[in-house]
Amino acid sequence: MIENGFNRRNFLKVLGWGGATVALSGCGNTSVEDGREFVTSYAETADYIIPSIGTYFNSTCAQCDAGCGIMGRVREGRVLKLEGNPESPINNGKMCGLGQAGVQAHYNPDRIREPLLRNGDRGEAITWEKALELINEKVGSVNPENVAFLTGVVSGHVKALLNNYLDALGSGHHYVYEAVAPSVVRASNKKAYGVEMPRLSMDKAKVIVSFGADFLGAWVSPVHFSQQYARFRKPDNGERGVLVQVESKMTLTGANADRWLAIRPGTEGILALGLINSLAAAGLPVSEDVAAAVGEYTSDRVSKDTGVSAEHIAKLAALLKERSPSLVIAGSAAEGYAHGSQNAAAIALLNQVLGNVGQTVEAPSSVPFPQMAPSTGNSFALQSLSDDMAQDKVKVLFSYGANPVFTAPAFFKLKENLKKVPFKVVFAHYMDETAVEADLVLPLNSAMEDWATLMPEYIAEGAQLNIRQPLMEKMYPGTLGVGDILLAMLKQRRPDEYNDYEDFYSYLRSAMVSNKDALGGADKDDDTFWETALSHGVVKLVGEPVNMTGSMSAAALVVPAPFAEDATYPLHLIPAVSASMRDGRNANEPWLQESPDPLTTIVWDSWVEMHPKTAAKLGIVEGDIVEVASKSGAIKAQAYLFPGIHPDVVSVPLGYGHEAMGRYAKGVGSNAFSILDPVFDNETGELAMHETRVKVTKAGQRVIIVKDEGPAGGSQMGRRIALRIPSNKVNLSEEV
Amino acid sequence: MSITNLLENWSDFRHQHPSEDRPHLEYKWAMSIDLDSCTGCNACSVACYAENNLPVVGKEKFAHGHSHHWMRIERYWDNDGREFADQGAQFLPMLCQHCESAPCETVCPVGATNHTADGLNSQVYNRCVGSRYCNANCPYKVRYFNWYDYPTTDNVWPAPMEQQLNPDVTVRGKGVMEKCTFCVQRLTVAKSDARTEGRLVLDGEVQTACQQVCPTGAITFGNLVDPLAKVGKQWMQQQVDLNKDKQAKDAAEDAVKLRGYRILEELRTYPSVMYLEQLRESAI
Amino acid sequence: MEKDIREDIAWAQINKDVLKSLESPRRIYWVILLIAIAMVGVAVGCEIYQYQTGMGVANKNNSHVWSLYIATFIFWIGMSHSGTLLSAILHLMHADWRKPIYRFAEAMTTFSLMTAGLFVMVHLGRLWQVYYVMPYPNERWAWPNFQSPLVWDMFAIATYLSSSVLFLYVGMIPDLAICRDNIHAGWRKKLYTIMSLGWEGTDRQWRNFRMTYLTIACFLIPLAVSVHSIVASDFAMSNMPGWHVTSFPPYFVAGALYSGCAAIITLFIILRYVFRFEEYMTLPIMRKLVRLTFAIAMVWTYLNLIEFASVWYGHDQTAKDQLIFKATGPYAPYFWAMIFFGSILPLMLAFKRFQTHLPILFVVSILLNVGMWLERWMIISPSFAHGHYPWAWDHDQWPSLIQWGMVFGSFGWFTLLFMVFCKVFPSVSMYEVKEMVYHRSLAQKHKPAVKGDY
Amino acid sequence: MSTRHLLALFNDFDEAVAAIADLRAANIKGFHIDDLILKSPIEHPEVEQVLGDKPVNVQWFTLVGATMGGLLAFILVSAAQGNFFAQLKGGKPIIPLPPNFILTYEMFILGGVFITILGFLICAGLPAKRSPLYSAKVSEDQIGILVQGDESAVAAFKAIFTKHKALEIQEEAAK
Repeated sequence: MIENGFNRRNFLKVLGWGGATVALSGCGNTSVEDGREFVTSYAETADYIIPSIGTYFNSTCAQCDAGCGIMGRVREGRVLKLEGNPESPINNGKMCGLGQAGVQAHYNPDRIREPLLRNGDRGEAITWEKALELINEKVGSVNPENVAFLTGVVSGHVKALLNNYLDALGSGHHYVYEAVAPSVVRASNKKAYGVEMPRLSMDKAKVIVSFGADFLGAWVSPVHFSQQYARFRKPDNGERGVLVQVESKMTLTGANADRWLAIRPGTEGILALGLINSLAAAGLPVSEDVAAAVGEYTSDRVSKDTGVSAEHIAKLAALLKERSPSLVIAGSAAEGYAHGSQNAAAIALLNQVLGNVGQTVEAPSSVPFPQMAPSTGNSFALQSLSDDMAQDKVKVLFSYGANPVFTAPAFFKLKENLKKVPFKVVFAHYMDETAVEADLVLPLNSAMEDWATLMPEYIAEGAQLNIRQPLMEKMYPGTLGVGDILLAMLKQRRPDEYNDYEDFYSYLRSAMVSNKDALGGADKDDDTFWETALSHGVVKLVGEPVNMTGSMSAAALVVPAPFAEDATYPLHLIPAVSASMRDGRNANEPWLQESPDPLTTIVWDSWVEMHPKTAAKLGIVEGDIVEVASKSGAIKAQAYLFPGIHPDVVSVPLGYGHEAMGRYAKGVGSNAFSILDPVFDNETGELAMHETRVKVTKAGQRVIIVKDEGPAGGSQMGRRIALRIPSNKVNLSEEV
Repeated sequence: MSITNLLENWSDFRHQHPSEDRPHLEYKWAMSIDLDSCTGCNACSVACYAENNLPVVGKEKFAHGHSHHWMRIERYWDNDGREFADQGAQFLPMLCQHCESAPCETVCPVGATNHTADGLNSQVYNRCVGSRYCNANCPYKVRYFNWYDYPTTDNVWPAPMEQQLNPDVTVRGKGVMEKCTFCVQRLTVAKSDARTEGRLVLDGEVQTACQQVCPTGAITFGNLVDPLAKVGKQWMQQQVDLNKDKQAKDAAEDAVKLRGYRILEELRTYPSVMYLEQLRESAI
Repeated sequence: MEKDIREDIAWAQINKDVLKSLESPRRIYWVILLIAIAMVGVAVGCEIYQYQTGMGVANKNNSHVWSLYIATFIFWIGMSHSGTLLSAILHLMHADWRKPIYRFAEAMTTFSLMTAGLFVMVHLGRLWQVYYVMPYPNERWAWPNFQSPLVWDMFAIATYLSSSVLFLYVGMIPDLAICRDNIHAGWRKKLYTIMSLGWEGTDRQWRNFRMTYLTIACFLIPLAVSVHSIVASDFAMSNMPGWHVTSFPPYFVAGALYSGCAAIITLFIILRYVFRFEEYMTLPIMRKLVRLTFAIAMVWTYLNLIEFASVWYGHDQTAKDQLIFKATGPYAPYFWAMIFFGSILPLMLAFKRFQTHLPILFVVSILLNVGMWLERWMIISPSFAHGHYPWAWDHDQWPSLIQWGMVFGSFGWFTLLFMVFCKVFPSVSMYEVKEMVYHRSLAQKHKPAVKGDY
Repeated sequence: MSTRHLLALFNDFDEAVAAIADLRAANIKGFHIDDLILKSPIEHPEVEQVLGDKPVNVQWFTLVGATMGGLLAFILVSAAQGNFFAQLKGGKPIIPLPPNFILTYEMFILGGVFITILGFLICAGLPAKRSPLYSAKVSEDQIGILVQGDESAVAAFKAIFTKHKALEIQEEAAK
């Protein structure tokens, strides 16, 4: 499938000279007939380009930060479809819908095609030379202390270049921002196990209890976890794993659970401690400090606090005790409160008590090149940046891989703070909300046109360096890769060091080749090493297993009592992270907009999920436009009645409500980020995403919700369509 | 010539399908979908959009029911009056069932939809006049009509989005019925490659787009005639017989059940897609 | 008792009265014609828009693949059946009261078939490929699918239309000869001369004419029954709940005769007024017609109930759900309106005082047809809204104005054709009225006074 | 010796019948009763009593037409299916009998109707040029009797016609 011994440069040259017209003209395009383009004979192309035969090139997906390997089908110089790269241990040839839509990011009609300089309210096209000169001038004219970089997750050689640039400046700040990230869990894991992201071996677990971790949908590395999940559900011995999901709003993972437990928001830690209590009572050996810490969490009290029935607590405890090893995961629902760290710690304690650490919670491998290890982000970073900007500490701001104007809650006042920054450079694919605010917009290559190396945060086995390579010739000559831009900027600062590199590609190749011994290419010559790496799309590294601790103390563990009722804002708002919309960065890809939300089947809009009981109390029926108001703001959306949500909770999906970005994203739904309250995690200072309290009122209008589900709702009306059977009635081990 | 043909081959012309005595010879493409593995993530549906040039119709047309998801994920609740759907949802990937005795085929006035020798339910776009009788008669409602001329509709494939279109698959104009083809363009290539080498397509050699992408591997696709094919083994193990409208195992009162079934089998459509029932643990 | 027609009416007078209709109708004729043309204009506009944009503008969708076009198609096919009833069945039964009114009923048959045919085309997603449905020899040996009820429809309708046109024409030849003999100038003279084929009323012509007419009449009866049962097969042959009903063919035939009779009442009243046919389209004939309509209404009611009962009594839960949905869901108002207009309202026709009250009959006959139109819609849309597969249910999709415009325009199209026909050809059969008068006067001469109506 | 044609118009059908009976009885040179043509505004089947039983053959056309129509339809449809539809549809046989019977039935009728009309045209001698001896009165309310006989018989014809109150007698030489 993958051609091994060809010369990558030639391929691009072919595309550049002969193939460019092919690449741009496409199939069935009449522009040739119009005389706008030339007909090119295929007779002279390279031997691996056979008309009508697709060739596959490996690369790395850029739709989220999980770092799945992809394999692009290239035909007649155009990338047509992405498949999973079977050689990547993360996704083993599989993909998600979000990843599939990567081609739409590439061919998106709303991409920016040349550098734009602000001129009043308009962007004026300028040349790259001018843009880079401007950057040089602006950066040179301010104190390096006042230069800041805001990025999303960065890793690999781009990160190395970025760090080198910051070094070269002598100062500069790097804020790594992720709007939706398991930051609290990372911190809590660090405390409990000594690593931020331990390896979760779901396939070894017999029971998984997930406290709101949507690992099948949008949590950390969903494609990888989905495969693990499949093996967990159907292992070779036929002992089907049991998934219990504890959360206040059903996620995709919750929808696949054997038992979905609706928990009062914020009481996840109480339930975890209650489970330890029940387990101890059932005879599971626990240390004294733990026993002391959980002593007061009797089943009755826990049931009262959490709303989970004592029966289910008992059953769950029995199940955990009986079937070992198990795996307990703390997800965004547990961490999204002011006491999120405590919740996560209680859950980690449960794992420890169950003896899962070392069994299903395993040590990841160390990374041989720490300078390329991923910098994971959090919302605290944005908050710091925002504060810095408010205090006029930022004179030149670079933004890459983030759209903070969209994802920052209104109380951040980010837009106003940004106005205080005299020169804002945004690296962007689209004119998104942040790019609109920029002084200089630098158009980026799409992930199908770009060179990069990436190191994902969650790696399935060992360590690995993913390679991203162009799958086709650039669509627009006016775009550049982020590596190229950084390299050009470095050339301004450290010309001696970097002037040898013509472009990022040559830098990357030379950096890789010069380290080939460490990259597993000791026995190969340079070209062979490089081409092998490219054709595999992933370089496996040898890393040492990190030491993990599994002995956290329960002494300091205090989980607060459940929330008190709030008469003005009686409901909790859960901003839901859906598998396709995430934080909204892919909202301009129409496949994702048209792909129904798995649980509500709604398309092309946001909605307010609420329990039918809650709706009845408020006199709301499906399709009512409701106003969801918090202390920090209000949004309007259509109401959707949903049997998978706690009656005290309403949920609005994130990622909708763009005011810019492109034709498919703009004006679709409303932005739930904007109304989040300024509540932060006690320990990490992270924004507590689930802490916002809201009131819901009817806005008077009613619409027919645009969704795939028909008037029968989720009912099969007694017809045998989707069937379900108790697992003890089936012998899985006999199945093929 | 034709009369002689009629007389000579009369018994051939009178043979019904599906029948035990006239099995498929080389290929019978079939699928099985494990609902216990399916997580409802929609990857298959998006992959189908990418592979088969399905138009994105936009909110307004979606609201009118003009969507084109050949592979659609249905989500059912089974809370029977309980406060919560506390056993989760039932996700069902619904695609053309490629019925052996397809109700859509008989009613097409122009013969645009046929049963191929490989057991596919094929749709000839060129021939279709758009009477939509096939969809009227499809119990699964998995046929999708081109209500508009999507290639020329705004924002369906705005330049350069049309460059993503798969050249192996036709872009359908208005007034044509379309549906899941089991990625026939991939099957054709695989078959032709195999024929060049003088053999049949091997199991795993060809995958449908939905199967290839599925993160949990819930979808198995293959040649039911091939004794080595996983799909055939699954059908066999689950005792689902392609040629029956009522499976013998359903009448048996065994303690251990087999979970293979076909949807609306009682309508005698003989679907080529077997579903495996979703499982739920009773201990919790 | 009141007579169907005056026996002493002079034959020359008959000629004169009828021929007058070809030349000087009341002014309202032109008003009707203009309105009809305007209505056709609406439909043409809708079709052009739909043709260019795609079927989506009709507000159908993947659940509701069929809608008003097919409902109206069946409606018009149904309308056509009463022409056959009056001319063929009553001809075989020697019910001579049919004679003054069968000609326009036959014309109605022809024109409603022509209207129905349009709906098949308008319904197609690719109208420009409509010829694929016809069996024509071609180098690819590509034939239509003869298994499809739509192809049976095509055959049946083509047969029915051509047979009806021939029947209408053959039956008109003696009258065309009269026109030829009495109109002496212009294109009409040429037209009638050519069309009357040189008819002279010789005994040989009459002899063969009678046999031909009888034979075709015999053919037309089973043909008419087969046409509507084949249309019923479009539904009964499919597996949609609510369609897959054994009693559909007779039910459709009864419905067809019913709506046709109601339409004849309407047109009777219009023609009687517009062309001053009071002497021929008399109230006693109307009374017979109304009684016939009433009887058929009751047959239809029975079959309707039988259909519901068999669904209700059967084991097919899906069909049962569908029936309940029809009666209680969003289509309930239309469903009950159909029951009211189709089964309750015709009870009025049983009362003698209404049987000849033309204004009331005019309104009632139109309402009966509204009921029958609703029946067709109630067969189609609720089944699509609530079929086998709950996920694909769609209770919200309503036909767009484009569809309504086309339905509206079809009435204009029909009226236009019909009115033009009545102006160009004698809409009352002169020679048969003469026969009627002749035989009645013979009977008068040779028998004691006949009691009661015929 | 030339043949002459005469057309007599009668107001009353009974008189016309009586005239025919007289003609039949009288032995007029060159006149044969089979050549007599009765023209009437409506059909008078009763004339058979005086004109003799004249066979009608349209129904044989019908029989042939209907049989041919049905047979051809079945063969056409089956041959088309057998030669084109190598692929099954809905699991039904390639040549499914019930649908073919329906089409056979329709074409049986269509063939019957078409050939009947053809038969009618042939048997009734239509289309034809109107004979010169024709009166528009015949299409209104009068009965015409067209006879043909020897020149010498004209007087005899006229006598009989006048006797039966013929309203008008037209006379013209045949060519």
